Amino acid sequence: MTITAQHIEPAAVTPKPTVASHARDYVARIRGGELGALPAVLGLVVLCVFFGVMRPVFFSAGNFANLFTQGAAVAVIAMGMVFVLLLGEIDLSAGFASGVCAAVLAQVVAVHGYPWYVAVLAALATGVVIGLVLGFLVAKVGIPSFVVTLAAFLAFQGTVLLLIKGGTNVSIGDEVIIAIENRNIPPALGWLLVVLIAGGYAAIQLLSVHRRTSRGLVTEPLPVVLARIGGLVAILAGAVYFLNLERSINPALNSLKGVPIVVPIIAVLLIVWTFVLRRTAYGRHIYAVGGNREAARRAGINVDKIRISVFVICSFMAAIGGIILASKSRSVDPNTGGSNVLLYAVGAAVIGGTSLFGGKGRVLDAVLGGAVIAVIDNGMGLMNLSSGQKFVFTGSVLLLAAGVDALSRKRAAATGHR
Amino acid sequence: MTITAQHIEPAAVTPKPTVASHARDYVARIRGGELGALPAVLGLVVLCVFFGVMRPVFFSAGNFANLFTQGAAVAVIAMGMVFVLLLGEIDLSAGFASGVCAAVLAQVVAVHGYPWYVAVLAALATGVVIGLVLGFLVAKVGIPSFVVTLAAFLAFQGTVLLLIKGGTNVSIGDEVIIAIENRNIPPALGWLLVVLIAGGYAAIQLLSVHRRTSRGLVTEPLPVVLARIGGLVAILAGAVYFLNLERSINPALNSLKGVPIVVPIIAVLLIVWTFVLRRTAYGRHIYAVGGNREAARRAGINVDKIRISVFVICSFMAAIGGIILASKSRSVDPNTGGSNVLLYAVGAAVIGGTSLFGGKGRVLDAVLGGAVIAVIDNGMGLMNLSSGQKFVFTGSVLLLAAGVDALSRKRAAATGHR
Amino acid sequence: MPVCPRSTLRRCTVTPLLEARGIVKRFGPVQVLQDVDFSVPPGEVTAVVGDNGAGKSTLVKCISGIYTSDEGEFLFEGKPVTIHGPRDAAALGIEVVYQDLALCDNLDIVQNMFLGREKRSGLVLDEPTMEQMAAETLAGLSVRTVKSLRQLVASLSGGQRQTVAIAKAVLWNSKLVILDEPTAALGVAQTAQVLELVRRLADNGLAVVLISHNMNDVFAVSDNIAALFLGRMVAQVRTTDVTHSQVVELITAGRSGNLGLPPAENGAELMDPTIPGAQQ
Amino acid sequence: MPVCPRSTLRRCTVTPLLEARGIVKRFGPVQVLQDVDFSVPPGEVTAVVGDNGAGKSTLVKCISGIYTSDEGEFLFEGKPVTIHGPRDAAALGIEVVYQDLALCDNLDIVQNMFLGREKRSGLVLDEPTMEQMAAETLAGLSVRTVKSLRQLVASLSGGQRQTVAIAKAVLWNSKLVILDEPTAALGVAQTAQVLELVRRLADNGLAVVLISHNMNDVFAVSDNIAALFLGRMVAQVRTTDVTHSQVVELITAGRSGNLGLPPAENGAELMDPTIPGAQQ
Amino acid sequence: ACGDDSGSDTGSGTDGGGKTAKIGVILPDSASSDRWETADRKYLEEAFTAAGVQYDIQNAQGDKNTFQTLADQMITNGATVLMIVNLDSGTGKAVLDKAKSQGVATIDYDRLTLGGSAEYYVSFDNEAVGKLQGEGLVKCLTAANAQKPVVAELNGSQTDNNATLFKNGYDSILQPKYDAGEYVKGPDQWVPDWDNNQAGTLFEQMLTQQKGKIDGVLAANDGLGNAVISVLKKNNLNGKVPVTGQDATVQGLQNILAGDQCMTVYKAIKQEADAAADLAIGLAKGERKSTSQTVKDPESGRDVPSVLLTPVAITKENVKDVVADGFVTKEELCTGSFAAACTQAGIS
Ligand SMILES: Nc1ncnc2c1ncn2[C@@H]1O[C@H](COP(=O)(O)OP(=O)(O)OP(=O)(O)O)[C@@H](O)[C@H]1O
Ligand SMILES: Nc1ncnc2c1ncn2[C@@H]1O[C@H](COP(=O)(O)OP(=O)(O)OP(=O)(O)O)[C@@H](O)[C@H]1O
Ligand SMILES: [Mg+2]
Ligand SMILES: [Mg+2]
Repeated sequence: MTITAQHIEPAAVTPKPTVASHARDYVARIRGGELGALPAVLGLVVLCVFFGVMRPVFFSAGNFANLFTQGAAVAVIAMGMVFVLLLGEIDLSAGFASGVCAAVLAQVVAVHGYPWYVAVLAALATGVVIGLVLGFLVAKVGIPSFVVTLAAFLAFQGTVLLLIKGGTNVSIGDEVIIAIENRNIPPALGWLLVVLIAGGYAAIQLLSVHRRTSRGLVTEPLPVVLARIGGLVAILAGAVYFLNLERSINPALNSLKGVPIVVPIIAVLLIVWTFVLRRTAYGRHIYAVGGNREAARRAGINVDKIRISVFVICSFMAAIGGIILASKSRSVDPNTGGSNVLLYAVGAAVIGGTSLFGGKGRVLDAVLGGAVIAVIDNGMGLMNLSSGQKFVFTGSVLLLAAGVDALSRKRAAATGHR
Repeated sequence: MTITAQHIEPAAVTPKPTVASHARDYVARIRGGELGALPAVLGLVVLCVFFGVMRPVFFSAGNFANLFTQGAAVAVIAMGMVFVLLLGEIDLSAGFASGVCAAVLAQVVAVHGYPWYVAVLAALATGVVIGLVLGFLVAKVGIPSFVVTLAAFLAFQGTVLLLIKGGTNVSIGDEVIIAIENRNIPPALGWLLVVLIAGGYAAIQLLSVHRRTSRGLVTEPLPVVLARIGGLVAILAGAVYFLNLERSINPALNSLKGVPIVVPIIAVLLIVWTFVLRRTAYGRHIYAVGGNREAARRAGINVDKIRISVFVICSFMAAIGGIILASKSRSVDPNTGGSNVLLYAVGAAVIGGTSLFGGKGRVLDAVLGGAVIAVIDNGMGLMNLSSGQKFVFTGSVLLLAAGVDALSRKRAAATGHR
Repeated sequence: MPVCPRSTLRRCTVTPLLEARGIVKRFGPVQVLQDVDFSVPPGEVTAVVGDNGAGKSTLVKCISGIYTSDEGEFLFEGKPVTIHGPRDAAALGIEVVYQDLALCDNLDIVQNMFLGREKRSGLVLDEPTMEQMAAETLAGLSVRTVKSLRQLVASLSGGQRQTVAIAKAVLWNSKLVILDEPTAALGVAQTAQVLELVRRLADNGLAVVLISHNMNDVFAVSDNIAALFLGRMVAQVRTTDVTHSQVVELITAGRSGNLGLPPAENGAELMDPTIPGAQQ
Repeated sequence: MPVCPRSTLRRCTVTPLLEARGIVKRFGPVQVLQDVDFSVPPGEVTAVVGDNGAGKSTLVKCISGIYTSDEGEFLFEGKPVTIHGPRDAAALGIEVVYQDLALCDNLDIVQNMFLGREKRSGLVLDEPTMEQMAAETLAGLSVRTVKSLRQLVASLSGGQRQTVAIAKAVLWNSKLVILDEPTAALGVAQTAQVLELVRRLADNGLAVVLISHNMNDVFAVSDNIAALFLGRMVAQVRTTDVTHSQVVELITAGRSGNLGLPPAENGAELMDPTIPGAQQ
Repeated sequence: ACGDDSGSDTGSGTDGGGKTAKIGVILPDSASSDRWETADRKYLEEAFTAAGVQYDIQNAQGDKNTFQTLADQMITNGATVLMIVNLDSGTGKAVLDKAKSQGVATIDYDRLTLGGSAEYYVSFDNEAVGKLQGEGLVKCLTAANAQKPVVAELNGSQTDNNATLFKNGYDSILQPKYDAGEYVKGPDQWVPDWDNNQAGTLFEQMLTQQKGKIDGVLAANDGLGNAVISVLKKNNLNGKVPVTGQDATVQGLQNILAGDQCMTVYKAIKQEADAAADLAIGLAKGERKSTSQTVKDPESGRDVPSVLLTPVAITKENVKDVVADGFVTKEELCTGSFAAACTQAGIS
């Protein structure tokens, strides 16, 4: 029984918005500071133009494909990191967790010679177990996540060293694992994927409009929805077209074209996690716990379970990241997942717009931020700079990209928005 | 005019507490979860006992002195980090900022041959400038501190490389700078310091009791205050006595006794910053901004200025840390301030009890947390473990120390406290 | 059959829906609730009154499991229950509007209203249904200034926030609804609507606990009144048996002797007018 | 001499301490304040009334510089001023108790009360003086359940928090005190004390702005009443010239034609009873 | 515009699929040793410039990911010859294979990529380096007339395969002595990331643990050696406990001149760089030069055409050779208090 069912008044709906009113509202929102992904995309465009002008080769098909394979691992780990950050927690160990999982992979596939799927499963399982332990320590024992994962950061570093005896490195020969980062899908399959993804998106969008309209709820005007679908199709088709170009320097020797296998993997992960965050009760609860843990608790949400689960997701994604790293370098060594991987992953999420204080962020942020970092890394590699200059330059460019974002968001604060 | 001056009622004072009621309250508070520094101290004791049992040499006078010189740099950087953390910000660049300052020091004193005080001033000034830039970018431009300092982390890494041309090691020969970590103060001076610090503390405490009593305000019972003073005297005297023991391996060859010079430096920094945080309006405002930035703004606090200032303090302390690092290894190299320095510094602050979300923390936390980390590092160095084992072990011990803290604080949450 | 905590309760023979016995709550050295007995009959509005800091909200939080009480026990429908958290309370059919509201600022109105009990179709959230239900409930509470149900609650006015919190609590099938100062931030029309809602809930057989500082509201809707004074329950009486001024006396002095109520169990001590000052 | 915004104001010849002219405030596409005129005479209590979400708190925040208004201007003591933030407001002598209180939960009562204006002796904070002054002020506001002035405000009850916020605002030498629903969470005695304080402040020559949903309080202490309706200022009248029901009508319908008040400038549109529903 | 210091940046206009000869070089890091940035880069640049080929020298800063990105980018940028100092064989192999598949010629510089496909391998023998260190320490201990000396070992980063090779080298000298009871094996630890600061702490703890009874230290390079010497100085033991090193850095040589360090290993990097540059320039011009030596890849069994150079042990007596070689200059070395020692050591 809904107590209030008695006094139903006409549902509180706004007048049906038109395309014009929608556009007006959109401009007002932009001017009011609700920018969404705009600044990150803008920063990305600026960076691309900059590098493209400095080094025309930046815009070659080969380099475009490189961008994906170079940025894949960080983007995947960053996607998992978003979940942890959404709760206002942090996982410093994600980098080396990917190292541990990669080491397990290497042990199983290279040292013990099991087939690749056993190894992949073992690596993923390792990730889940790591996440469970971290989550338990944070949620149940109550140690701050920074300390738990700092300890794990150290411990995992050691674990990799112990797993890969004495600090040699283990080569991975398995063709399937190597393919992830080093092979491409046939051009035709690439086009099929475009059709599938774009079609699915269009179906979901149109269905939702239909369901809302039939209930008399406010919907976006149809042309706006169609425009959005069109935009997605254009981006996907453009990317696939570009990736399907021949990019071998020496085509006679070795033809190289098609979408790198890792791209559809990232796309699937992005879609799945976006779905989980935006369309399931579990995702809603993550936002709630991140926004106001006490309110979530009072609403009957099992806060501990949510907290543990995000660490599991993060470590699971780290495991996938580890597999990608192993695939990329065809080997695993004690430094896999080390050095900048962690900071880049957190940085990717934060640059994309995820808050370190919880409650705000999207999986797409991680991918966009990961793209920013990949472009900087990639472009920087095209310049002839000394290490020192390169570090300084990378830092400055990163700052610049974030500055664009910050300055455009500053209006938001001025107008009372967050 | 105080509007309410008209209806003065007898000030709302609690009945004068006695020693017994005080003790009762203390026990109730402890059981209710207000533990203060207790868990960190407890963790420290447990660690010391553990290492002392495993390696009896851990308790030698020489090792005791080592603890101070080994942990000094991290503790100093952590002290500065506390200020940044108090605002809920983070400074990932503090480690390499100390490297940059150390490189400046090395340039000025070793390469250009200026006297030590010029070099030290230059290093400190560099720290201040770094802090100003970081603070400006965070507070005025509005880029999240994680991103700003991640960019700075990269840029400073490059700056060190550029300053120390291409990655050589610059030896530091200046005796004054080397003395900081490598020489001791005469035993008599050590005792004088004990008298000065204990005397000052006693004077301030008793004066405060006197002033409050004379106004009819609640005070702690005198015996409690005296006990606290006595406790401090005992700790100081014990430490100085121990450090004044002969600890040379070959006393005939080379007498080695007295408090290492870096210890009074840390003591002074600890006292000054504690004073600033607890006894000045500026310190109060830091807590206010960290606790509720909007409330602080509405109370008329210049939030931007506070935010910039903490970055200045943090980088300034990083500069001191850099000087200590340079003094310790008598040289500066591109890795100075790198590897674990940053994570250890943040970890020290957090282990001590400083919150990453702002508003909660003390400078003493940094020193206690720094001590925990120094003890782990020191004790671990006495064990003959492989790198892998050592990493794993360090991580586990860190977790254990934090676990003691967390479990004892868990009661607090259960009883409704924070 | 439960013991009758206050002999003056008329309907004592009816099993109270919720009964609290000897509840004690301490925060470290501070004792906030001392030996509180309290009973909530079904189908009635029980008002809890008391001065600022008397312990009303603490009592509510003990009932809903936000705090665990240090001593004492709760009976729900005559059976002893232990409530370890809000989820246990919700499982028993207890809904609470807290004084400090506890909304997630980063979620919108609909998301907040259905938090923890989202409607789904299959795995997926059923947004249209939730939005429709939310709109209906809010319309019934005279909220007319909310621009959009998809507005973040962070941008709502004080009264709008409060309405959302109330709407959230009454959306569900519950047996006991506790409202901690629900009308504090509400306008005239909205207050009237909420009081009407409270009355209607009780008339539908639910037990309602209403905390309020507004004596007019208390007398307008409540069936019986429980008065807290410095953490002690000094009286629980039928509303019709007392006057405004007697209740105010109970709130401010802990007793109202002329009514013929026996002094509270610890009345002698509590009545000492110097105690409040000394306890400050 | 300022223009007299509403011809019905008796004391119009006195320069208002604060005058707002044509204030407009938008949040993105949402217009919350539309062309608001408002004047606050010194030595009087000006009540601001309006439905939930009418824009009262937004108006206050525009005055105190929390928000910058998109259009319009403020005159203070007859001179145009721009207020860029709370510090500017404080410098002019404006003190505000916000509806959402804005206390630092990690600081104790005394620290909160003196936040931003700490008493010092030399460099050092003068804690004893502050503690004493805080104790005196709180005692004057009938707060008797606070255990210690060194308690963190996080652990205070709703009413105690509100009292701290009020005490904080009246500690200082100011010319204008704005209180946004100051008595919402207060008990009977505390409410009476605060109303008395409000009256005394005005009698001491200060200008006081009081926002309240409680008509009894409004009529008890205010000298004139300003009514907001859906972001428009529909009337500012002398309290003695209107009745309860007229004010309630102003709040809920935007006009009260039988009083003889001219309809608000945009009254024709505002009075359309279908608009509120349509604007939801 | 971006502060190019290589002066060889004309390639950006002519990136049409490797028609212009262009050589890409990836150095491993700048933390483990000074040599990459101070010596190798300099000598390679000199050689390439002299030959008039385009080049691009980058440093991976110890990061595998960066390493691969750099390789990708060099190939994209049109390099026809790729010369790498691998961080590990796995990444190295990945890079070499990818380059080969694109028709880019490759050289293993300093470190052999196991199972790799490089055209040439140019290096010093790392185990030989270790051996020199071991022999040097033995010589110094003998000179100090130490009886049953306790020897502490401070190895490089356990994650660096070269550190393992060095260790193999010096352990092959020291282990027999331990086994024979001539020497006593003291603490033996790895230094994470070759970090000098951590090395200092580690050695201080070794000294504490041994209650000061350490008579010789095998430090894997000059940086670690200097960290050890710092601790020794604090305890006034410097000069009394022999310490080894590697790389002949200014700091190491100064420590040798001061008598605090017993020896270092000088790898005539110029020779190595010149040899490698020569091969690379040849490849870039389409010639395949022949080498006198080969090294057998233990993994694939392939005989890799190689140029192997011999390291030299440097003690106080032959410091002057390093200066004469132009590896360090007198100005760098003989600053301040070292001027006298320089003269004494015959450096003019
Ligand atoms: N976590 C806590 N720690 C210490 N004291 C607390 C804590 N929470 C509440 N108190 C104290 O307990 C007393 C009762 O608080 P409570 O919130 O129950 O009062 P209340 O009756 O709801 O008052 P109000 O009418 O102002 O809302 C107050 O004096 C308050 O200061
Ligand atoms: N930051 C914001 N973004 C969007 N809308 C806002 C924002 N702040 C306030 N509003 C809207 O402005 C309107 C006025 O809010 P305001 O807080 O001024 O109301 P109020 O008159 O104080 O109401 P109450 O009596 O409930 O406190 C409300 O409808 C609210 O939803
Ligand atoms: Mg309450
Ligand atoms: Mg309001």
